[in-house]
Amino acid sequence: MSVDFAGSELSGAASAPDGSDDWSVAATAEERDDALYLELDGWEGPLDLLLDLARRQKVDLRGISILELVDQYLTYIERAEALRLELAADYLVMAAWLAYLKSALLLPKEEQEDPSPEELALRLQLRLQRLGAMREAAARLMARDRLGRDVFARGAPEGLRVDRRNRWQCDWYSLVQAYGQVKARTQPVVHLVRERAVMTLDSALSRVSAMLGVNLDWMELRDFLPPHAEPQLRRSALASSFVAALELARTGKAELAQDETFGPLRLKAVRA
Amino acid sequence: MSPPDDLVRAVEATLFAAEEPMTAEAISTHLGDADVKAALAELCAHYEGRGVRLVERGRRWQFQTAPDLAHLLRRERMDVRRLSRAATEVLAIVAYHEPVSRAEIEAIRGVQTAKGTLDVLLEAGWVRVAGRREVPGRPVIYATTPDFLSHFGLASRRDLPGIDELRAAGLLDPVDDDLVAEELERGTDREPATGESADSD
Amino acid sequence: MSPPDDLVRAVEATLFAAEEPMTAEAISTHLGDADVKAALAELCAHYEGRGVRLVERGRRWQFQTAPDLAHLLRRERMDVRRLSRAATEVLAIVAYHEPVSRAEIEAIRGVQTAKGTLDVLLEAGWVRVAGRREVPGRPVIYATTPDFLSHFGLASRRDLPGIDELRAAGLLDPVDDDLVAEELERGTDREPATGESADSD
Repeated sequence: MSVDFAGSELSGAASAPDGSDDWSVAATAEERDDALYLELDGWEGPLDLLLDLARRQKVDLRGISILELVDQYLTYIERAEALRLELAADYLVMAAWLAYLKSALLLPKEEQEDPSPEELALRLQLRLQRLGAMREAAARLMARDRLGRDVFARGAPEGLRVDRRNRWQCDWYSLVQAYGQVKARTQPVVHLVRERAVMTLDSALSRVSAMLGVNLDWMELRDFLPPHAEPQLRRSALASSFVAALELARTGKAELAQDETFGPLRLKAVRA
Repeated sequence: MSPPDDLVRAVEATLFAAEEPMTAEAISTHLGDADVKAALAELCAHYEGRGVRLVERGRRWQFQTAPDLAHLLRRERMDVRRLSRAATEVLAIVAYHEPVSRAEIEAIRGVQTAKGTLDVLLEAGWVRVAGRREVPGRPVIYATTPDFLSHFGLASRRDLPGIDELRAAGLLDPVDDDLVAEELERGTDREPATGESADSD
Repeated sequence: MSPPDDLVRAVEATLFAAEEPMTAEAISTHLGDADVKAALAELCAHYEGRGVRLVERGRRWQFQTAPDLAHLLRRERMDVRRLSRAATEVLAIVAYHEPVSRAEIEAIRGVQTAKGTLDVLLEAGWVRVAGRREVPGRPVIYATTPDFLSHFGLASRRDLPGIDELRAAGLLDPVDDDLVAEELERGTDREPATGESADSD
């Protein structure tokens, strides 16, 4: 738990609780024998114990003496330790803090650091008030007329049932259109492959060898292509003519030369 | 009206909270052997004409809703919903090809048909089970109903436009592929829940 | 007394038959969008002083037995679960501070809250998860439910015992030490000697 709070002596103005404080009066504070105070299971942590100790001062929580509270808590811890009772770490951390706070409260004011002991004390007091208020609120809540304990709903309600029914809608046009789309979708599909302008490898081979036969010098590959072909045919002719050139070189009918990478590819007939 | 006395109030609350009808004796025992007859009579008279009655059934007393308001306990709510694309197609196929089995519907549509799709058409009252086809597996076959004809304003199924008329109206033109793919997605069994309700309103 | 009109009777029958408390809107919807406000007011007045009451809890209406008859109706079998002290405290903190995170609950109680404690309240249907707080870590925050109001007989959270006084005293402010420091300053400014008025209202 956090230990960012502590207490200070604020009880100088021992408050006289006014009427509006009813809720914070310790309704559950029980008169208990001191001996019972060593029942460790009785408290849910040190704040709970502090609240109980504070209520034993029998004043409004706003008027409690923090110094007295600190002393009571420390006494409690000491007695528990003397009896070798197992103490949760929370309780010891709180004890250490309260001991520090007590010394701070007793020191001259000038030597105080920030936050001041008075502020720390106020925080502790506020926390106790908050917890006390919630404990009181819980008790009042539980004491209300509760459904199923003090007041009762109808034992055997008939129940309300709403049956949802659908009214479907569709019109003539949607119906006929849907059928048309089913028919259109499932019509046999005919794939047409359009004729494309290509130069086959065979025709490229005969064209390149024929042209090589009438030329003695090196010729660039592109000179073998049909001069006025449309781009698509020209690409096809280039590919076919290239393969034809490789074929002629492989069969020893032509020589191939290329001066640089991606440079023009040149062909020359091999004279036997 | 004078306010009810404590015994009347106690009997009223006891019967209200009771999980089962109670005999006068049981009420009396519950309330420390008080004589509850007069209280029951007074309550009966008080609730006469209200939305709730105190009634005696086989010597047991209970509150119940006034008989004329029984319809409030069970209400019907009509939701108007548009037929989904898939259901419209199936309905059209049944109308054009009836009687037709589910397998045949699927063959014509070219996609699987969710069970819910036919259920919707049965619920709408436009399609009925027309028996079984006498082939192996004896599949259920479906046909349209008189309600179908009247809803779509048809004198008979012959009023449905023929294939030639559909073609003339441009309804047989191939549709955009993406659109078809989308329609197919919606129509398949993979999404039976949304397939039916996706385009309902 | 004039006999109740049809709408009053219908609202009466509907609420008697309902298994759950109903909002005025739900009653209205059930009765074909009738305006039920006046009918509810008339029924409230009619059942005033009877063994059964019409009450509003968190904007939902329900009939229930009159609280002063509790001693006659209490059953051997307690429907109400006994809550541990920790659970009652947590419930009160949620109700008075909602929405509230677990860390905030723990800051008020000064002890860790066992997971089971909140679970008990969630299971009872009195507390619900009300989202997450948009701060680092996005902690889950808790709030009470309409069933909480029904169970504890509260028309709304404003009916929580002493909530106005607690708020005025600053005891429902967020747990924040900087705020405390501020309060202290304000307090000491006005009454520098005592600091007693830190809980100024």
